[in-house]
Amino acid sequence: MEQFFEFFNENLILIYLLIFTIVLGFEVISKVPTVLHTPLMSGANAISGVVIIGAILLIRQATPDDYLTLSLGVIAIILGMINVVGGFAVTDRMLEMFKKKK
Amino acid sequence: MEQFFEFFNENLILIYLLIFTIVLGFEVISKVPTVLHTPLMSGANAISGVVIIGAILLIRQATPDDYLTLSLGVIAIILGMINVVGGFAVTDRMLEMFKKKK
Amino acid sequence: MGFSFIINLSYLVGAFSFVWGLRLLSSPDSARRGNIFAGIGMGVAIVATMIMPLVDAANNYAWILGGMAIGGIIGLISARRVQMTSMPQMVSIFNGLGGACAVVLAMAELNNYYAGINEMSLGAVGIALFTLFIGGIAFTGSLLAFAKLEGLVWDSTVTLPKHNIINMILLVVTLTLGIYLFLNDSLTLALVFMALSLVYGFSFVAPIGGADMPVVISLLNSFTGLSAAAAGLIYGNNLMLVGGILVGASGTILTVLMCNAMNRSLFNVLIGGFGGSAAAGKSLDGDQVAKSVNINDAAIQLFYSQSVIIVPGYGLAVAQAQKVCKEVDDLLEANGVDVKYAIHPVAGRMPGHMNVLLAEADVPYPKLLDLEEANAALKSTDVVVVVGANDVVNPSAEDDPASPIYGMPVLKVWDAKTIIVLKRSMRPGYAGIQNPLFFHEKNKMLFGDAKDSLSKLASEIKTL
Amino acid sequence: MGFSFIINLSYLVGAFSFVWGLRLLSSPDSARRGNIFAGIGMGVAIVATMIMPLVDAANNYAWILGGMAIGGIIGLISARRVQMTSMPQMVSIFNGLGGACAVVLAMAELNNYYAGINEMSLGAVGIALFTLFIGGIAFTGSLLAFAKLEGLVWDSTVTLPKHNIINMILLVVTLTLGIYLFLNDSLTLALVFMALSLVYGFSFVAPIGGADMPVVISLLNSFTGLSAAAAGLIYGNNLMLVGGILVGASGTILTVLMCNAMNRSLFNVLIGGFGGSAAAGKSLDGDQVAKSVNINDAAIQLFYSQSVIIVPGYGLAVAQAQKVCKEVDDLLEANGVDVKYAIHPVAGRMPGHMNVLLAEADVPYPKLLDLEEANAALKSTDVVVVVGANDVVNPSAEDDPASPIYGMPVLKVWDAKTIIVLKRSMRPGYAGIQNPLFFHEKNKMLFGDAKDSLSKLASEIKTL
Amino acid sequence: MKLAVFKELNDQRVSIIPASIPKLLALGVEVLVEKSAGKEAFYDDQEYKEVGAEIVERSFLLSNADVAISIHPLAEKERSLLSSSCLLVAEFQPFNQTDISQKLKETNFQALSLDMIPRTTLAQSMDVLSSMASISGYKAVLEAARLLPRYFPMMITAAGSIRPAKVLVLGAGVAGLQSIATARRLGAMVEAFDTRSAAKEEVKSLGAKFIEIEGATEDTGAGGYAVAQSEDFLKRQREEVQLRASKSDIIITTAQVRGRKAPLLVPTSTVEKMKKGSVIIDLAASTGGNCELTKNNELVNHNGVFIYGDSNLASKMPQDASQLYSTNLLNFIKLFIKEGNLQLDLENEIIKSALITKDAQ
Amino acid sequence: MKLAVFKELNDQRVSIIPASIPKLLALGVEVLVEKSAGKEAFYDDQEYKEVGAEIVERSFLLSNADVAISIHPLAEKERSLLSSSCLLVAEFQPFNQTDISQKLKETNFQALSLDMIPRTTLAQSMDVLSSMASISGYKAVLEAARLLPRYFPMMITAAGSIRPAKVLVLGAGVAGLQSIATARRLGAMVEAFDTRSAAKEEVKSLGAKFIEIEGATEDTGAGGYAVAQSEDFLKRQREEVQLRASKSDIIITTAQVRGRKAPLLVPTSTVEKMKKGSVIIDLAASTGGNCELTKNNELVNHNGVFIYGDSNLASKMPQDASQLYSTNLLNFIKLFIKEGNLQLDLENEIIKSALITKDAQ
Ligand SMILES: NC(=O)c1ccc[n+]([C@@H]2O[C@H](COP(=O)([O-])OP(=O)(O)OC[C@H]3O[C@@H](n4cnc5c(N)ncnc54)[C@H](OP(=O)(O)O)[C@@H]3O)[C@@H](O)[C@H]2O)c1
Ligand SMILES: NC(=O)c1ccc[n+]([C@@H]2O[C@H](COP(=O)([O-])OP(=O)(O)OC[C@H]3O[C@@H](n4cnc5c(N)ncnc54)[C@H](OP(=O)(O)O)[C@@H]3O)[C@@H](O)[C@H]2O)c1
Ligand SMILES: NC(=O)c1ccc[n+]([C@@H]2O[C@H](COP(=O)([O-])OP(=O)(O)OC[C@H]3O[C@@H](n4cnc5c(N)ncnc54)[C@H](O)[C@@H]3O)[C@@H](O)[C@H]2O)c1
Ligand SMILES: NC(=O)c1ccc[n+]([C@@H]2O[C@H](COP(=O)([O-])OP(=O)(O)OC[C@H]3O[C@@H](n4cnc5c(N)ncnc54)[C@H](O)[C@@H]3O)[C@@H](O)[C@H]2O)c1
Repeated sequence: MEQFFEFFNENLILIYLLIFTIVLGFEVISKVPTVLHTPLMSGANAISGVVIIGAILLIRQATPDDYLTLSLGVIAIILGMINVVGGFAVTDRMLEMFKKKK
Repeated sequence: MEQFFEFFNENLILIYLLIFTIVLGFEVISKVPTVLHTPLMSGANAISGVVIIGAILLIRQATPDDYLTLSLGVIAIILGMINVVGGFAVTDRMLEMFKKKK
Repeated sequence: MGFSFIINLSYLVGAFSFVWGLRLLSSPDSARRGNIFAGIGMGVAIVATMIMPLVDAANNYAWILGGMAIGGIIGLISARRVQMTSMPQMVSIFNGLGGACAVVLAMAELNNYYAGINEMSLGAVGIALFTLFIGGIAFTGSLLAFAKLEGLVWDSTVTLPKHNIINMILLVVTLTLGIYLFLNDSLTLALVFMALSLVYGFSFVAPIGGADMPVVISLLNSFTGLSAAAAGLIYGNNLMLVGGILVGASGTILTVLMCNAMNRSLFNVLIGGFGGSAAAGKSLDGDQVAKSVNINDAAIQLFYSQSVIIVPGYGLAVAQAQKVCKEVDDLLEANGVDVKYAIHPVAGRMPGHMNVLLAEADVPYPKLLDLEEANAALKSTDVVVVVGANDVVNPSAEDDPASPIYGMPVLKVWDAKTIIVLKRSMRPGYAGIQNPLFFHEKNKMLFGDAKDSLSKLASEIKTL
Repeated sequence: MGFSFIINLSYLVGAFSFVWGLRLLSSPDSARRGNIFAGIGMGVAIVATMIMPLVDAANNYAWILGGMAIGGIIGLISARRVQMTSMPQMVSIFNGLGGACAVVLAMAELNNYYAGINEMSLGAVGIALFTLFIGGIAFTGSLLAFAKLEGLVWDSTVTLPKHNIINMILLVVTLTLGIYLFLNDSLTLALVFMALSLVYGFSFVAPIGGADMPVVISLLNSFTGLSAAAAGLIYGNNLMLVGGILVGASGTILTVLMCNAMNRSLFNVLIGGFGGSAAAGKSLDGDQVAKSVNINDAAIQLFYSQSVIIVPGYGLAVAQAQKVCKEVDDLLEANGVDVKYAIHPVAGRMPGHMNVLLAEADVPYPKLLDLEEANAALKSTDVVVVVGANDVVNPSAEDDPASPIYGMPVLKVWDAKTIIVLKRSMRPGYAGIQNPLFFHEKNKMLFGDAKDSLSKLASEIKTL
Repeated sequence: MKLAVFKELNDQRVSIIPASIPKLLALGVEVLVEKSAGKEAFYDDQEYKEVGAEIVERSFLLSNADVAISIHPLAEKERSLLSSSCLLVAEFQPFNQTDISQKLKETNFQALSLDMIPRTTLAQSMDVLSSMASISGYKAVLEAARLLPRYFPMMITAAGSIRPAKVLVLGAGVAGLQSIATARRLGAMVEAFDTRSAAKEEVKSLGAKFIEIEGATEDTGAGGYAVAQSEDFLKRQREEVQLRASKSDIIITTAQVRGRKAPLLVPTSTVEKMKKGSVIIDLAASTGGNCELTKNNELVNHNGVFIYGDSNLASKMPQDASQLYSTNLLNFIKLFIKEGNLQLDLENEIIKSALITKDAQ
Repeated sequence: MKLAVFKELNDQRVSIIPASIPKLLALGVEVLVEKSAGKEAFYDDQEYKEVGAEIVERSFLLSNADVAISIHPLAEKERSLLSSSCLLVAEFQPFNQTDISQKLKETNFQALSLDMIPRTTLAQSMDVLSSMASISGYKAVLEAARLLPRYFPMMITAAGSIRPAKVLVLGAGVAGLQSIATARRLGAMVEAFDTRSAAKEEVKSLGAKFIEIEGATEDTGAGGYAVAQSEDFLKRQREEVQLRASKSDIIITTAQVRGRKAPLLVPTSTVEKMKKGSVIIDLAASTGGNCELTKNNELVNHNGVFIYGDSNLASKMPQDASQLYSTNLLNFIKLFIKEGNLQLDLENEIIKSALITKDAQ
């Protein structure tokens, strides 16, 4: 318990930030028209590709002869990159439909 | 400049928090129907009465014979309390109108 | 550790309640809950501040509780007593007091610092000065806004010639002094700085028209928020910081929204001058003034009433607004409002003109009241909406023997609780005579093409 | 100091761009900008991560750039190639890969930890296990969702008897293992834990109906977000944390919204079972299936088309939907869509029935096309909306000599690009014969009372 | 005081209906009604009796009336039978019967002409011209629809498509406006024209199309009435009308100018441009007609185009027409009969206008 | 092959209008049209000639026709002048003229009866009953509005308020529905009744009120036609109608049962309960009328209530009526004239129904 209290008190601002981020996540989406559900899902999915940053860090910190880590890292990078690039690109294609006429 | 960088790097999460708070402030309000403008203004005003916390801290930290600080503090508390209590009460009265019929 | 956890948690709860409360406040259904939610959060935060452990603190609880009791009672009573119509004034004065509170705090801290009681970093001094400045503007500005709304001052008397230039100079002088104070300590000069800020707040609001006051109050409200946030920085208090910033941000965006709703830009409002005339109305005999109402107030009045009577006139026909009119009717009926139509025999330009129109819009016959039925029903009607009618609702026909229509039976719309007249201007109707109804105390004008106004009303009602 | 400021600032910009991008994404006008905005933020963040100073780092840029190039190209090409109709599948698979990425990362970190290469706090181990679990579910769940949407698997074949109970047991086993791993180090068990998570993800999605897949994808998307956030905690990376949490929160709320739009609860969807039948349609001759369309897809199709032809029939009259129909027309016209009405000579139940109705709704005469004009115009029409008509749009009249109406001229709505039929059921019309149009590949059914459907369409179009 | 209600000789209407009698009696007068005065308007003598009127022979009326009420003025011969103190109330049409007030004054009668009530807002409840014009306008369309061998509304049917009838309304006064409204109701496409500038807005307020012809003369002092137009303008108007007429199925003309012959808007050449089976209803027939071929109260068939002139169509809807007339009259009578006595207040704007036997004139 | 278009003797319509001639010629036939056949429907002989028809005398027609086309059947005397190979096309009404097919068969004629075309979706483009009934329904309202001494729409005017007319429509077939639509357009309040259960929805689909009377008999095998009702039901119906009638200004009756006398829905007692000036239009007049007092093609005034019976109102709108009729006929003729030859395909559902001189019968 004490540990938890300590963690809480020490990371107070981070916790504020997390809670506010959650509220913001809710708030931003809560009034979206149904037609945008799919593109929005797709856009959010692309953002979740931010996990690729972890993969970059993993490789950068790996020793150059740690081939296991490096290979895992590269796989992670490939997967993450597909998610990021594909995600944004596919969202963009979906949203092309929304171009205002004239 | 260095000072600023230092401040920035040290208070990074606080800055995230502030920026997210600002975005949240925008976001929460941005789709409000015009009929709610006045009650919302009033509610926000009541929240700005949070400054009273400063007044409490001022008095609590003052030495008991520092009458100047104490008086200033009491004035601040009175002003702040009017803002808080009056603010919430008046907002509530305005919002009574919105009670759904039946 | 555990106790400070509780304090921190309380603050977190407070901050969250502010955010969530504001969120709830922005939808009519949940607004009241939101207000209560934020209020409870505030209460939790105040209690937490009272009991939080402070090293070497004298606490002085008696002073605090005394002050809180006095302030609380004053706040509660004035909130209870205020007339519904004076709400904006009340908000303004409350806001001013919040600003004043920040000013007092900052001054006290600075004083303690100059007196050597406290220590303050350079940043903290700067922040205190900022608090002083912005809180001061919020304070006096709000007071003047209050006075204007209460009709205690005339717009003209508080405006100096070349007021905007004077304001600019005042601002520059004040800010220069602020920078000087940032670098040099001086209690006297700090007091002067405070005084200048207060004067500037006054002078800033002075040229802005009375009708624009709500916008100004909203802006000053966000100033108070910022000053609270700044004070939060001084005290290293997260809740003040977050709450203040939140109010600062939402107040700013709200100000912009209010300007948009009036079809003006914020700049336009603040530069003032012509702002005053926007809703001042046109005068009859040079002294009477017709009040105008904006779409959202009209919508809310209609939506929350029990019974509405619509009085169509030639203007409805000209605007071809019959279908939108029916739409508004349907929307209101869907919310349980009883809507009827009062048809004056000579409304329009041919016998049965209104009947033709309303039949086109499929208004069922039983909703139509003729003159006698209508005059009986009007007495117990909450809101009358006069849509492009004029002569047929002219009270001169009743009470002004000199009027060319004296003796003609008219629709006594003034028997209803409130009247809203939709027309484009103050121009007279077919008979070419002035209509004192427009200046009736119960009446508000909704200027604009009837079709336009009604469709705006419809979309507004849909948001409720 | 200055350099790390730039890195920090880049991350801040990245985080802000995610928030703001999502915000822009939630309104049709700005959605595209929002996506680009978030994409740029992501780019900035990736570059910052590449160049940020790391103590003792080997960097291994070649590996990184190589991986990025491969992934980028695959992503880009598949995004380009995918058919418009297969978008949801694509999103699903992308999302699965994101989850897989998180799984790989967590596994690598755990491996390094178990191998003694890295140090990890107990909390970090817990977080890595969480990442493994939730990322694993997102991975396999998304793959199965993809397969279901592509029609690669039948709903029934992937459901075991008592599937929900099996799922429950699997979940408990996995979680228990997770807790054990939290307290005891074991690479083998960690791999088993990963495998179990992957199996659970598969099994979790298995019983859910094909039509509910979008909801599931959205939920899995928020899982991926959470796993990214958890990975962010491992690496102490603010941006991953904030971005992941943001996606987690908005994904969750989006999932709920999607369920609401389908008039179902999330629980209901996840328990699955009957979900599959919701949009399966009714079959003719036991094998043909009529596709149904939901209101928002119909609205968007209409809104973004160039030309629309409305075919009114007896159902329009029965529903008395003529005025709402005109409202939809007006809304579309206001957006530059060309709207016409195709009047079949025998539509309705008396000669000129449709004329009477449309005149009542004030549809101008020039908007009405008779049979010949309509059949000419239909060829270049984007969307045909058949409102309660049936016999008059029956292709049997053209191509089925056995049909009792063979030889009657009908409206060839199938010449248009897409067809939407509004009616309440699959019941036949006056002539009492089946209508193959409903099973036409271009056709979608919008079931429900015509007035109801049209007014829902109208409100949906207004939000666009 | 005895109020005498005469039976109309060439009109189905009656000036006072039973429902108005009690309100008249409340003014302190006796009401004598001629036998079967209301018969053709579907008001029986019995109904009159029930509400307190006395049913009498015409001769009795003539010799006893203090106020003689009728729609059409009594003939000179009958007038001579009245006591000269008798107040005459009827539509004397002094603008068309220019010698009437002279004649009446010679015989010392006082006469209130209903058609001289000013067209002001205040007087509208007494304005028989408005109520009757409104009926005429409505009836004109029904008459046209009856004569037209075609449908009014558009019909897309299995036996082919019928395009909507086109109606052209010339003169958008009260009658014209009501025609517009009625024709639109029946599904026709309507265009209208008038010289008064206010008419444009009024026509549009009924959803019809207004035809613009530049250069109309207007006189705001004419009390809302139109004034005569220059020959040049009328020529241009006729050209424009001809253009529209050839595309129209129905023309309804109502254009009148007070105290003058009705303007000629549809010459024979225009009629000849019209399609076979088309119909012209001329409500200005009594003042000469807006169509050259109009014969008052007659149906003319000119090469397959029907021209029907009738300025008194209201009499074809006698029940409602009488009801409205009676209410108008009642409102008017209240102005000058107070507590059983005649009180002709010459200061009153309405009385002043209606009294066509003032000394000044 | 010569197609003969006869002039109608007691009808303003014509069976074929000039616009249809080219399409007939395209079928490979010659078209002979009787002199001034279309005159009363506003189609001149000149127009027929221009599109390629031959204008001839009736006697010439009789001796040369291969297909004799008319709306009303030719009289027996004239029929005898035709060659017996001539195909007769007209409305023979075999359900009412029960001996007609016998007589025709005796003289070896083949005859297609237009009123026997089935009421199916496919046949609708040939269904003259529908097009004519639709016109009758429309005209019935116009006729009623002309006869009614009151306004249809509600009017709140300075001379008092006029309540909207109430219209009761009995029988909501094609004619009834069109009456409902037209009366509603004019601003009346409309209620309707029919025995067919589908009629309820149909009436409501036009925005009118449907009167519910329980217990109607229905026969889905009757091809959409109503069947005779039990005496008990008819009694209850009459009671309900009486109740409504006393509040109605107008009753339009269209109730017919194939092959029987029209049901009696409005007995004299009901008429006597109605207000003075009310109007009854009886479109079932030719089969005896739905109203007891109906006289076919006559206007009866019963105590101030007008009863007008006319089953052939379509002929009062001859131009459009002929156009629709002609299109229907053209569509029908295409069924059995192919490349200039007569091809009576007895397998065809429509021909089979319309051919009243089949051997089987
Ligand atoms: N019923 C008849 O038979 C008949 C015939 C002839 C004359 N009149 C006379 O007409 C008058 C009728 O009275 P009323 O009250 O119906 O009409 P009114 O007194 O003429 O007033 C109509 C009002 O509508 C307003 N208006 C015009 N267009 C508008 C638009 N597009 N949107 C909003 N407002 C619009 C005008 O004010 P703004 O310009 O400021 O917008 C005007 O003041 C009476 O005086 C009556 O005597 C009646
Ligand atoms: N024009 C005439 O003179 C006339 C006269 C008599 C008969 N007919 C015949 O009527 C037919 C007309 O064709 P049509 O296409 O207009 O009509 P239809 O073929 O009768 O089809 C009407 C369709 O509307 C749907 N519907 C009914 N109520 C509805 C509601 N409230 N909301 C949505 N849909 C509703 C029904 O399907 P659900 O039940 O599934 O909703 C029905 O399939 C032809 O067969 C024609 O021959 C015409
Ligand atoms: N105050 C009231 O309440 C009231 C009531 C009824 C009518 N009015 C007014 O009285 C006036 C007369 O109405 P009315 O119906 O008795 O008019 P009217 O019968 O005298 O004339 C009919 C119409 O013909 C038009 N006209 C004349 N010459 C024409 C020409 N050459 N071409 C085309 N049109 C021509 C006139 O402008 C008028 O609109 C109108 O202004 C009307 O608004 C006022
Ligand atoms: N398939 C098609 O395209 C098509 C076209 C036109 C008509 N129809 C159908 O043909 C049928 C007959 O139509 P119609 O207009 O020729 O009918 P009709 O002239 O034979 O009869 C008129 C109406 O009177 C009604 N009626 C009979 N007895 C009654 C009673 N006692 N009380 C009240 N009402 C009574 C009938 O139900 C009918 O609706 C209808 O079902 C109609 O829908 C079909």
